[in-house]
This record gives sequence, C-alpha cells and structure tokens, in this order.
Amino acid sequence: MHHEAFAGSVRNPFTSGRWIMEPKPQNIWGKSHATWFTCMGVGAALFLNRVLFDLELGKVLGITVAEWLSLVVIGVGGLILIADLGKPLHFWKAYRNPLTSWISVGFIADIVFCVLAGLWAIPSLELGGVNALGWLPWAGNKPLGLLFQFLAGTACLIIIMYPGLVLASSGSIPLWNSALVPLQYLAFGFNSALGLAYLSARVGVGPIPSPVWLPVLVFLYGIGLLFLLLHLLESWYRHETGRFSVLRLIHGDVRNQFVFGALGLGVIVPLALIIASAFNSSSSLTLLAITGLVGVAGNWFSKLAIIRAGTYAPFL
Amino acid sequence: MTEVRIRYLGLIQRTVGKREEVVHLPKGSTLGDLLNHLAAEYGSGFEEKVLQSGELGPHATVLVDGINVSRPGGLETILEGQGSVEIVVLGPPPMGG
Amino acid sequence: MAIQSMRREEVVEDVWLPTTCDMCFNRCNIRVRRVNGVVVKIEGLDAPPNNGKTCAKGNAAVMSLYNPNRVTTPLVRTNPKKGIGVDPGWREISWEKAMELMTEKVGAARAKDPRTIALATFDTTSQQSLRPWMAALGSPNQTTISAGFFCGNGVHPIAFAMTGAFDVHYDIERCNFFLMFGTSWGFVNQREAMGVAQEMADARMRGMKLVVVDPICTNSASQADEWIPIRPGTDTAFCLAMQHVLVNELGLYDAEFLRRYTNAPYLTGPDGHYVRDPREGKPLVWDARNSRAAAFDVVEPLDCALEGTFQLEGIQAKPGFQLIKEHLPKWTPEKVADITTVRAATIRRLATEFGEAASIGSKIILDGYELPHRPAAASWYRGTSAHKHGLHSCMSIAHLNVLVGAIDVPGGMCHSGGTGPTWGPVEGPDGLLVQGPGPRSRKAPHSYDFQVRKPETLELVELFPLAIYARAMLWLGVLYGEKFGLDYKPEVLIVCRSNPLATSGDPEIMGEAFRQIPFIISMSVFQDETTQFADLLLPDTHALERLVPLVSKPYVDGNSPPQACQPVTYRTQLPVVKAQGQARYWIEVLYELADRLGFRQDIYSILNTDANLKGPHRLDPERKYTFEEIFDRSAKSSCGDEHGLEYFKRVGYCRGAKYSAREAFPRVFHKARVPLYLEHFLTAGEQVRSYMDSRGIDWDTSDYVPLIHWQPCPAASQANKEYDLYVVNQKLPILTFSFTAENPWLTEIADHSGKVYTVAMNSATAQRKGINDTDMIELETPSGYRVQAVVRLTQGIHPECLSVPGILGRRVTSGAPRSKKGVHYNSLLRYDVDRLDTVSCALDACVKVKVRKVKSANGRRA
Amino acid sequence: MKRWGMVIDLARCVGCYACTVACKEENGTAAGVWWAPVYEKEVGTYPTVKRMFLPTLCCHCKDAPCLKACPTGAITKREDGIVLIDEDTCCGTRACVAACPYGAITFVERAQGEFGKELTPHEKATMKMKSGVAQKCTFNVHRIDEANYEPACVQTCPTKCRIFGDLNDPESEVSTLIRNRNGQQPRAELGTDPSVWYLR
Repeated sequence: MHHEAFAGSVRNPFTSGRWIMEPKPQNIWGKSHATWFTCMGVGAALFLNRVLFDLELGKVLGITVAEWLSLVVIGVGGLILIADLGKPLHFWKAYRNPLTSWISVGFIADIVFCVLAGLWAIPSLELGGVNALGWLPWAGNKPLGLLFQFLAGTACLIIIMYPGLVLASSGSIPLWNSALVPLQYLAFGFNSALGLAYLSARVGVGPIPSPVWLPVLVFLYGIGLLFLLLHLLESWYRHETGRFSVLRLIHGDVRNQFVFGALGLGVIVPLALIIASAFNSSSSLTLLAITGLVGVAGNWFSKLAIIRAGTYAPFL
Repeated sequence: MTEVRIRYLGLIQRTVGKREEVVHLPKGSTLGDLLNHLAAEYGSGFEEKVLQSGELGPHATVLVDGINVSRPGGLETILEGQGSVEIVVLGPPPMGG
Repeated sequence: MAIQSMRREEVVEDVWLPTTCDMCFNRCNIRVRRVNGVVVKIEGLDAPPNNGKTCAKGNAAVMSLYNPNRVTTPLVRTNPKKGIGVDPGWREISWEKAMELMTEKVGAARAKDPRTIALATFDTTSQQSLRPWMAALGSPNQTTISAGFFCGNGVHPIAFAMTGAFDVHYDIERCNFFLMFGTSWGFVNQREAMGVAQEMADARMRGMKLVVVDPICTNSASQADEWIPIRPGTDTAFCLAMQHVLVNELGLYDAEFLRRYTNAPYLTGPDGHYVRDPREGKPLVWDARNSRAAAFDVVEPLDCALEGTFQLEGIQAKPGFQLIKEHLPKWTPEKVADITTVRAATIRRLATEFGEAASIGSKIILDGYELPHRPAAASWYRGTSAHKHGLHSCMSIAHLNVLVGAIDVPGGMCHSGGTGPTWGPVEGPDGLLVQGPGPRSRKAPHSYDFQVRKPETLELVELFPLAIYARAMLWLGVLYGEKFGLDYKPEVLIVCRSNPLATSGDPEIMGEAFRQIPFIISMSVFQDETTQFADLLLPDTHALERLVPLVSKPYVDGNSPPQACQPVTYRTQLPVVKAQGQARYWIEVLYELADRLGFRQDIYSILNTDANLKGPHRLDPERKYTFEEIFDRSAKSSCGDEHGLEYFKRVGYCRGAKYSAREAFPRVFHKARVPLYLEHFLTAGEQVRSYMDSRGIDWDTSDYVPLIHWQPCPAASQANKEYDLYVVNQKLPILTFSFTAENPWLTEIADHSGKVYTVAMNSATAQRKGINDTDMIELETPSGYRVQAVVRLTQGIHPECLSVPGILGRRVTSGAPRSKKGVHYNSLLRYDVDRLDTVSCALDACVKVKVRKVKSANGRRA
Repeated sequence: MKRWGMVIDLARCVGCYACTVACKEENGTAAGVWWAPVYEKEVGTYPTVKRMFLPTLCCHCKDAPCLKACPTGAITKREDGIVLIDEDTCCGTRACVAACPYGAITFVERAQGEFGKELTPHEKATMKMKSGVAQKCTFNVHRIDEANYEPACVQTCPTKCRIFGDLNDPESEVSTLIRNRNGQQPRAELGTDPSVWYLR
C-alpha cells in the first residue's frame, strides 16, 4: 500500500493503510509469535514423548536431552513472548484472566511446567558421575515424581495447544477462527519433536529410535497435511474473508511462506525423505535426521503463514 | 447664498485634489444641485464616483450635517446655510471569491 | 470535565472562551476551551449559523495555531532574485525597522499615486476593517486575487440580477426536488457549510429528491438520489435541453410568473433590443386584451402576450419569450445527448420531474401571508462557473428556476439576505430588479445602466460591466495595464493571509506578474509560495490570537448570510490565547501604518459612516482608539448599548432579528422584474466591443448575446486527440483554503482516505489504457506541464475525466508533515485571455491531459 | 441501570470527518492513533454508484471479545456498558487488537506528536503519551461522568448522524431509532452484542 504510514509506531489493522471498508490484513503479530508458538509446541511435545514413551534422546549430566531441550526451548519461547510485549516488565500480570483468556491459561501452564519439570529433572543430575540429589522425595518415579510428571505433562498439552487456541478464539479473523488451528499445532508439535529424536541419534547423543516410530512419524506428517488442507477448505467455504485469506496463502503475499514453507518444508519434503530413507538403509538415519531439522523449519513456517494470512472481515 | 463646507473622504480626494473646500450656492439649493455643480467643476471622474444616472453611485455615501442621506431621493435634501457636507467614496465591496 | 491527562490539582485554569472560527470563510460561532493557557478543545456555539457544530477543519484549528513552523518574526529579503523555490535569504529585523521600511515604501507610492498600492486578502473577517483603510489610503485596488478566479464569478452577478442579493440560498426546508450542478452546497462544504448540512440532511430524510449533475461522484452525489455524470463544460447544453422540454414539449412553466416578474413579455425588435415607447423610452409589451403595444408598467401583467409576432410601426416585434421558444429547439435532448453524454431520456425525465415537482400554481401560508409554493430548485457554483463560457452556463441553470417561478418564494431559490431585514429589491432601469435601499456600502454594482469606462483598477473590472469583480484580470492589469488603458503601474503589493500563487491559476505567470511589482509586503502565518516573493514578510496572528475591531454585519455581509427564515448573529473574533512570537494582527499593523502616514483620522471618519457608528459611539478623529474601544463602539452601535465588548467576551455573539416570511420570500411583495431575455447583455457587449476596438484589442464578445447558448470550452475543441482526458478539481470538506495543507490532523486523514493525494480515474478508462490501481502515472497538459501522481481507480467518475482535489501539491510550505503531497491542480491550467470568460471574468478550469503510466503498483517501471 | 450506546445514521452521514477530528482533539491521541475513523465503501458500478461513509468507534460490546482475550484483566466493563482499557495494567500482548472485530483498538508501540518528537502545547496538555499499550475510544466517559455531556464526536456532527443515549430505555431516541429504522449491529453474527448500531 502506498501510504505515509505511522505503522512503525502505531498498529491497528483498520486505521493504518486506507480507510476503506474491505478485508484488512492483520498487522499485529508476526515472526516472533511464529517463533514462540513453535518453541512452545516442540518443547512441550518433547517432554510428553519423554514421559509417555521414554523418548529420552540420550542423557547429558544424567538428565535426559528431552528434558533439557523442552525446558530450554519453552524457556526461550517464554522469553521471546515477553520481549515482544509492549510492556515486558508487566508480563507477570498475564496470569490474571485465565477464565476467558487463553494467553492467561498458557502463561500459567508455562510457569507450572518450568517449575515442576525443572524440579523433577534436578534429582537425576549427575556431576562427575555422582548423583548427589537422588534422595529428593520426587526423584524419578517415586509417587511425588509421578505427580510432577503428570502435572507437567498436562501443562505441556496446554502449552502445545494454547497458541493455536488464542488464534482459534478470535472471531474477528475468519482464517484463525477454526478448531483446525490448534489441531495443526498438535500434529506439528509432535512430528517436530519425534524428528528431533533421529537428529540426536545421528549426532550420536541419543539411541536410534525403534522402527515402530517410523510409521508414527509418517502418520503425524500425514495428519498435519490433512489438517492444513481441511483448514484451507473450511475457510474457503465458511467466510468470504476466509476465502480472501486462502487466496493470500496460495497465490498472494503469503504464498512463499505457505506453499514452500508450510507445505514444502513442513510436509512434502519430510515425507519424501522418510520414504527415501526406507529404500536407502545405509544413509537412512541421516535422511531422517534432516527430516527432523526440515520439519521444525516447516512447523515454524506453517505458523507464520497462518498468522500472516489472518485477515479481518469488513464489519459493515 | 448658502455656504456649504464640503469634506472629501476616501477615493474622491484624489479626484478633486483636496480634502475639503467651501462652496457658495443660491439659497434653497439641494444636494443634487451641489453635486451637479461639483461634477461640472471636476468632470467625469467625479461623476463616475459619486453620481450614476442621476442617483448616488453604488459606493458613494453623502452626509448632510452628519446625517446619512444616501437613499433614494436623498439628492432632494435642501442645504441650509452654514451646512456641512461629507462625501465618502469607498472602493468596490471586497466581497466574495 | 476533567482533562484526562491532568490531575485535578494541576489544573489552575479551565475556561471556555467564545469567538468565531476562521478555518474557512463561514466564520462559525465557536467556544474554545483553554486550560492553563493552552487551547485544548474547540466546539461550536449553539447559535446560528452553525448551531453548535464545528467541522473537521474547525476542530483542527488548534493544530494550525500550534504549528511550530509558523512565521514568528519580521523578515526582510536579501536575495533580489524572486521565484518559486528561490531562497529569499531572509534576515530577521525588528518590528520598528519593519514599520519604518513599510512607511517609507507605502508613503512614497502614496505620494506618487495611491492607486499604485494594491492589497490582496481573502480574510473575510477583516474586510470590513480593511475597506475604510483602503479608501483613506486612496486606492481602489483591494482585491481577493486568491479566490475570484474560479469561484463566484458566475454566481454573484446572477444572484444580484435575480434577487438583488450577493448570493442565493435555497429553501430546501420546503423543497421537494433539488438539482445541484458542480457544487457541494449542503455537504459541509462551501457557503453556510454547517447550518445547511443539517437542513440538507433533514430535507433528504424528509424525502426531498436530490439530483447531482457532476463529472465526479462527490460527497453530495454519493448521498443523492441520483448522480448524473456529465462531460465538463456542457451544463449549459444540458439545461437548455431541460428548458426546451419544459417550454416546448410540456408547456410546463409559470406563465403568470413570467408575465408579472420577468422581462419575458418585453417586445424586442429585429436588432434584438427592446422596442421602446418613443416618449419615455420604456420597453413595450403587447397588451393582448386590447391588442395594442404599451409600456410594460401600464399593461395589466396578465394581459401581456408572451408569444406571437406583432407589427408595430413597420417593425416586427416579438416578446422575449417568443424568441426563447424559437431558440430552444436548437437544444433538444437528442442533440444535447452527444454533447453532455447524458441520455436524452434522462434529460427529458429530469425536466419532467423538475417541472412537476415545482407544482406551478400551488400556494403556501407563512406568517399569515399566502405565497406561491415552488418546491423545486436548481443550484450551481464553482463547477459551472469556472469555465470559458461560465456565465451562460450558470444563467441557464438560474433560468430553470425562473421558468417555474421558483425565485424568492418558498421552496425555491432565494436571496441570501444581501442587505438586511429592511431588505427589498427595487425597480431599476426598464423595471428590472436592482438592490434596494440598505447599507449602501454593500450595494452591488449597477447591472443595467452601466457604461464601460477607462479602467482605474488593476483588475480592470471596468471592462467587465456584467461582472462584480475581475480578479482573474489582475495579472493582465499588472503585466499589460496600459494596453487596456490603465494609466499607472503597481508600486507596492500588500498580501495578507492569502496565497494567490497557489490558489490562482498558472503559478508561472502569476510569478511573472509578481516580479513586476517593485515592493511586496506579505503578512502571513505560514511560509508559502507567495511569501517567497515578498520583500518584507511580517508574522501574522492566528485567528485565535486576534481581536477584529468591527462586529460583523450578518445581513449585509456577503460571506456569512443568514439562512432564509433563520435568526442571524452578529459576531467577531476575540483573542483566546496570546500571539505566538512577535506575531501581530495585520489590520492592527495597517492601522499603525496609517497613523505613521497621517491618514488615521480619515479612517475614523469613514468608519463612522461605513460601520454605522451611532451617536456617542462615533469615533473622534482627533483621538486614537484601541481595537477594544473601536469594537465596543461598533458592537454597541449595531447591537445596542448592553451588547458591547464585555458582552461579546462573555457570550461571543448577539442574536439579530429573525427574517419574517415577507423578508425571506419577498418575490410577491415588489414589482421589480428579473431578466429572462438578456437584452442588457447585448448593450453591454456593444460597449465592451467599442472600447476594445478603440484600443485595437481583439476581444471575444460572443457571449454578450440576449439568448443563452452553449459553446465548447477551449479544452473541448482540443485538436490533438492524445490529450483525451479532462482534469477536474473538487472541493473536500476537510480541506478548504491552501493553509489546511499544513494541518497534520487534516492531512493525516487526507492521506488515509487514499484519494486526496492521488488522481482518480474511471476503472473502465484505466483498463483501456492498461493502468492499474495505485500505478504511478504522469499527466501532461498541451502546454507541456507534467506532473506525476498515484492513480486510484473508481467507478465514481466520468470516464473522460480525472479528478484532483483541493489546493495540494504545494511547492513552498512551512514544512508540516505531508504539506507538499498531492497534485497542484492550478499548475495544470494555462492562463491567457482565450481562457477567460469575458463576461464573468472566470478563468477556465477546464483542461485536457494525456496520461502515461510511469511505474506500476508493484514498482516495475513502465 | 443505563446502557450507553450510539446509533449511527448512515443515511445522514456526508463523510466530513468532523467526528474523527473532534475525537482526536478531545482525547489528544498520538500521531496515527484514531479512535473514531470514518471508512468509505464504493458500492455499485458506473454510473449507478455510491460512496458510503461509515463512521466508527469502539462498539462497547456487551460480550466484549477484547475483554475476554486480555490476559491481564486490563480491560473492564462498567455497569453502564462502557468498556475501558487500563493502560497501567496493560502489558501489550495485542490480544485485544486481534480479538476486536471492529478495529477499534490501536496498539501504540511508540507514541509521538503530529510534528514529531517536539510536542505542541495542545499535545503536551492532552496527549496520553503512554507507549507499548493498547488504546481505544472511551465513549468520552470523562464527559459523561462529570458533565453528563455527550461524546465529542456526537456533539460536533454537522448532520446529526451520530446519536448517543441509553439503550436500556425503550423510549430513548437511540432505542426508538433502532426500532423504527430496524437498526443493525456490525457483525452481529459474532454475538458480541455491540452498543453501536447502524441505520441505513
């Protein structure tokens, strides 16, 4: 839009740009949201895989790589979130509206996870081969430990989904306003997390996941693809502005992020690599490791594309 | 004889080349007589600014002994002795775009 | 109310002060909230003419007041070279030095010949105080060159001829069918902006049908029942066709009105002039009852023949109306359709609806008077006036009202209160209407018994007997004065609060004329194109910082007329905050100059008569008064002793008498007739022609004819077909006066609207030319002027037109954000005699351009 | 209990932007921040075309999505239906901006004056210079509470196309207009129940 914009200092999708009643592309959320959304998803999925399916991805200083990663990634995601706020120092107030605000719910879940997962990890810490804190009452699978795992795990479920739910709950933007968004986040969270297992095996940190996981991985990517396509169809048929967003996704200003990023890196390339790996036993692990990397990138693009393509419907 | 002290104000000053003067007219003369007398003396310039087709011109205002007589029939005003006449001529009204 | 941003204890002062707005010429009554010495809010005062309302501009005045880039010190020029964009090399000087320089220059010129001093301003609020100054100075050259090239040229002469007032008002309160040609009257624009906006909205909701004829789907067209896109400069043809349908096809006209109140029955001879009775020289009419010719004022009106051919002493005489009837078939809807691009059926339908809506013969009772009720009116303004043949165009519209008898009667076109409650037009020469008694200072130039004279004014108005001003000739007066018989050249030009270089046509030629003037004094709030030509630039006060020494005379003041049957208010401008920097109110500066030059006493004496100062309130020429004292006396003289300065400081305005129905709709209360057959055009033309011939000047007198005809504008007969698109200019509610381009609130909205700093083009036309929305295009005029702009495609414009709003694309400003954006329409216009309407002296704002795509929206060069 | 609301009569609006500027002047918003913009909409094709003008402001919804989306509880609704943002509590997630279907909320990342850094006296006196928070129309709650005075946008409208009043009073002008001219709420299908109604 040719326009002497104040967009740098002021953001309102309707009043920046031309004052004409037409679909208004949102201009409030972007890369940093895609990034912390992704972090939350991948981190939480890693932890769930760890506690549910013992996908530990190896150990460092006695603590599983899965735990390390999930804590770090979710922590970083949280920091990015805070850095992106208009008033970062006020971030702590975000717990106040959990009954209706998904951000509030997510914020609480983040805290719960970081505290409990953190506490639970500490007992397994080994420095110089010495496990000094093994005696702690919530170590490993002691009853209290199980409780911590359960609570942190539940928090993770929320953490994977809530960014999607934030989008899904805004009726103002038809593209976002869909249950398929959190579902995508679920699928992409887990396929990225699982992919990382192969990566850590390839770099020699973790064990090679058992073959049973391969069909699971295929399934996760498949379902991710399915959700994406259903989402397009749904917005196309449900709302005029949804259609406008879809057009932006498939051959508009968001095409590259969506077609090459979300669909390409997010689904097609990984599936191709997995199939390739099946026929190429010698370098299959490498191919799957690459899948892990590419998948995470695609995961990020899938979020960025949907956020970017979000468009407000004309209200009169 | 009637003695009239005339004061010229505004654009007319340049036409008559003076600010004021005294004119003597036969008794019972009217303002019209005076203005025609002056028109005869000062020529078309005076007539254009003050008189128009036997009426006061659009931008001329005349006061006789301080009373504005710029109305239809104003020229019939009789000039008393020792009277004073003020002739004010303004430019066209500066109105409108 | 709290100031949201302040704690209560921080507020040491919180007052509302009354004054009048100055963001356009309507001067609404406002109140200004001042907190701790700072203006925080402006609102309308609940009094006429704006009834509590303020427009976007009025609200935004505070951003002009506090513009940090204002001129705040006297500046003198050091660079002798003058031009737009040429740095004058300003040097700060003291006010005393500035006054001395001014006294020297003006004094010298005055001693030589006061007429060599010209003053230009469009500060309508100050004009009353200025006129006595000009007169005492001895110069007739007070002009509003800023405007006057395009705007009222085709409006005021007709208003005077039809109603005796300076302008017209339309009684939309009682109107059922309203036609608008090239105007946005009633849409927070133009005259009576606020009051009429309300009336218009009410009328539309009541069901008044509104039809807007305009090349652009303006704000008014957008809310109209019908928008009729028309090719620019063809309104005359359109209206003649409507007249033809009314007169020759439907016989739908007010015959009684024509007989009683127009010159339609006057007999005319083969030479086109009236046939007069040999003794008194009065025009004759044909007395049908006694089948004889007799003077118009002795025959019972209803016996006058409108049609027929009569033999009198050897000559064939016809009533004017007969000639019109015979003339109109040249303009049938079918013939006119090709000229206007409006379908014949549409023209025919509109004519029928108009004629029927007028409900000829119907009556209405108001204030106990039984008056004709003609609830149909046709209105016009700049759009039809700013053309080579503008006066014919406007007259053809006015005549629609005359034909159905909708003049000065309820529901029709009425006087705008030209001369006060004792108002009454009187019979002038040949029984035709002229302005009646009332404050003489506002008396219109005679419309009939004029004679062309050797010019004395710089704008050569003497050569335009039918116009009320000739501002567009000023540059000719300056450049080629003696060619036209002007016996002096300008020495000093004083420009106050106006920017002619941007607001008149063709800045290059204006600049050329300005360079001819030895000394230019400019008093301005902002730097602009014109101040760059000044030798002395003085900081003027913002309207919220000044006290205007005379109370406005609402009845007689052409620029703030009362609305029909509405009460009026006497107003002024009172200071709300103290002047920024060393700014001084320019009138105050001029009065001090008069003091130094020794003609202050004359000003006082003239004020006594011109401002009707009464009894004890008259000024003693030997004394010196402050503006407060002068205002107090002026207010008390006009509004009564209890309404002096103190009252105005408290209340801000004083209500005047309300128009009675008799005053608002005077038509049936007097006998003066309005011209339908334009015999006086013929006489005027003969005089103009003989004068121009005597000076060997080739002058177009083709419009000095008694029957209205359509002729194409020069642009329309453009030979080179490459130049295929007209560019039209449009007024916007948010931008009036060039300085509003310096107001960041208004320009931010302009920017967001996405269609102010751009050129509008019809989508179909764009498709034909391979141009897309927001492409960068270049317009080129036949004279070679080029300008680039972003194009916006729309369905709301005639396919042969581009539109450019306002006075934008400024080249010199004080540097407020966005103040230079946009396209400067007047730069597209060429400025020569062929483009002047030699009757009304309007400059033809009708130009064709060729368009070239420069860069497509996605940035690719074409 | 009152429920303040506004009726906007699109048939009367002529697109003059008086309301837009009056609002800015009253609330001293920063450059680029507009609480009551007027949008346009071109309807139809040449020559049967119209430009519609759509004055807007915060709809003060009964079931306000912004209030729901705000994680800090900075957005509250008064008993009289006026929805307000507490700028001291707001932490700037922009969740409210995302949630509002009416573009009524502006996130002020960096507030600045119309002439840049240097503020005019008017801006110094009136401008809320908070940066990093969300802002919106308040129905001029300060005018209503302290002077029982209609909002600036309503007060200034030359064609009286903005009408302010109590939606809970069936006899009020707003209620009557909504009834008689079957007023419509913007994006009514979302069930936010706005307090701003439009008449065509």
